[in-house]
Amino acid sequence: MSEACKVSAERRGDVAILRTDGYINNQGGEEIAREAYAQLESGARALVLNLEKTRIVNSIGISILIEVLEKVMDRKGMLAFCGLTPTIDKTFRIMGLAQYAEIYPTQEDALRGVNPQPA
Amino acid sequence: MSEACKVSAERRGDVAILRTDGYINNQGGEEIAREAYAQLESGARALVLNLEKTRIVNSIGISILIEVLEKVMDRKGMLAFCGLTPTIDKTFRIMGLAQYAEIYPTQEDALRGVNPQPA
Amino acid sequence: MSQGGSAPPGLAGAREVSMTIPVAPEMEIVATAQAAALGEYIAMARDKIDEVKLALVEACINAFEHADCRDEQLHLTFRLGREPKGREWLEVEVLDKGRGFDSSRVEPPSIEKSFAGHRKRGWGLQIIRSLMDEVEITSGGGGTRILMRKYK
Amino acid sequence: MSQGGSAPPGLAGAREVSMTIPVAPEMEIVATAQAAALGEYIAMARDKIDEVKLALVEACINAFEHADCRDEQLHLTFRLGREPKGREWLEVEVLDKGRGFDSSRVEPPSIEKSFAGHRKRGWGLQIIRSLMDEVEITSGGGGTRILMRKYK
Ligand SMILES: Nc1ncnc2c1ncn2[C@@H]1O[C@H](COP(=O)(O)OP(=O)(O)O)[C@@H](O)[C@H]1O
Ligand SMILES: Nc1ncnc2c1ncn2[C@@H]1O[C@H](COP(=O)(O)OP(=O)(O)O)[C@@H](O)[C@H]1O
Repeated sequence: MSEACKVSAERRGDVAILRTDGYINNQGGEEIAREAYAQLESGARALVLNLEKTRIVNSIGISILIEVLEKVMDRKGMLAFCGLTPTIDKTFRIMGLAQYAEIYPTQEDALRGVNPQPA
Repeated sequence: MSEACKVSAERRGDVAILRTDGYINNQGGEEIAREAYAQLESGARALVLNLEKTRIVNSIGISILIEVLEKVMDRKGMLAFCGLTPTIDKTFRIMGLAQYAEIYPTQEDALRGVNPQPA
Repeated sequence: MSQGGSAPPGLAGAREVSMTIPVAPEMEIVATAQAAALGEYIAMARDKIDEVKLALVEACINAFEHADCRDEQLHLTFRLGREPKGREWLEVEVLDKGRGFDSSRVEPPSIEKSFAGHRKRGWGLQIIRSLMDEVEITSGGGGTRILMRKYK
Repeated sequence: MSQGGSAPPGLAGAREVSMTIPVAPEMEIVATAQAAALGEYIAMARDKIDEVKLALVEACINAFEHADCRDEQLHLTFRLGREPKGREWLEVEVLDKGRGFDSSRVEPPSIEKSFAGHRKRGWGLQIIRSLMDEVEITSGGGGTRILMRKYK
């Protein structure tokens, strides 16, 4: 199915950038969680979730993102989102995700946000 | 309605370039015909129809394009199409339009086609 | 709700599209194509269309997950209308012939409760109510009907 | 035609979406959104989806123009299936409860006839037959049913 979510990861020091492409439903959320946990296990301190290529999500998918957020907070790490459509942004705010994770317009902004000292 | 076809025209000497944007149904076809006839009246010898921004047509719209083609042929003029999607291209060939009007990939090709001598 | 009074003559009943989708994974995405097409038909802004699509996805997956539909189908109706001398709207009705539920007894979710408990879910109705301008839920033994409207 | 035998268990009847659209201008475009969504669902190539969309447009406008539908509606059914051990397909059925016609008596069009005569029309069925892989037309006093199939 064309909407199945693909997740790719890139590591820059202790920051992991996860890029999604497609529908974030339960499978999409689990795909993201799997990759996020692998990155945390291998020492990532901050996760940047770039949702630029995702135009639709559902609340099951987002609930899995809340689990990821919780795990990151348990480890005193950071989670930042970027590339949200206005509707996904609004939905994250409705759910209060924006109080615990930062939301940035672009990936560059997000990287600066999780990594304030010059790289 | 978002699909309503817009037609814009540009004149280069005795060649008129008509660009469509949207659905070529009866209204869209009539819009094109109106502009095409105005160009012929004011001395255009060749018409280039750039359909780059049209993703869907119907047979009523195309039947109006056949009328335009007929009028152009009556005046010993030329009609060239460019920017067709593979499906619109196929449909024009099914209808035999391709035997009487040239079909080019790009506008540049079409302009060269109707204007073989250096401009 | 009434049809917009401004439909041209000869278009009586012309502003309603109904469809039936199977209870199956990702069929909610297929349904959103219809919402988008009708939103575009009235030239609704893209972000508003996206909001309708997301609300529709939530209504569909609720029925898929919770309703246990006897007919294994979801019945959708899309209506276009206009307030008297007012704004145009797109209305989406999602009807399932499932077990029904009492929406007044659904506890509102919060992210803090999500963190504390193991249940991160429970956001669907909240999202629907926040993204749409008007929402009406009717539920009982015959099933559930969610009627939601977005103004252009 | 039978449902593809390869649908996962629990998806019985899961591969059919039906919809009703009003007889009204540009509703054929709204209908194509559904064909596209289902084509994408089985990852059909974009050009093939475009061909299904154009054939569907032609079937719809034929019914709008010629059928004089009693119920002022068009009934569409989209089916996904697979040949035994074979290719997947998308099938579109367009049903009108109109006056019907005898498709065997429709004269094939040609561009030369178009030039000669004043009638440039008459291309719809030809386009449908050329763009789809299989086409079946059943028509009578009860209306017209066009069943068309495209392989992935
Ligand atoms: N169509 C439906 N049929 C039956 N029960 C429903 C339906 N929609 C919602 N519910 C009930 O309302 C509850 C809250 O729904 P919702 O806010 O969407 O959250 P979630 O689906 O994540 O539980 C569900 O857990 C379910 O018990
Ligand atoms: N759904 C229909 N109901 C009644 N008559 C139809 C229908 N579809 C096609 N026809 C008849 O078949 C003829 C040929 O149709 P078509 O090839 O689409 O060309 P056109 O619509 O341009 O005439 C029509 O002119 C009409 O008489």
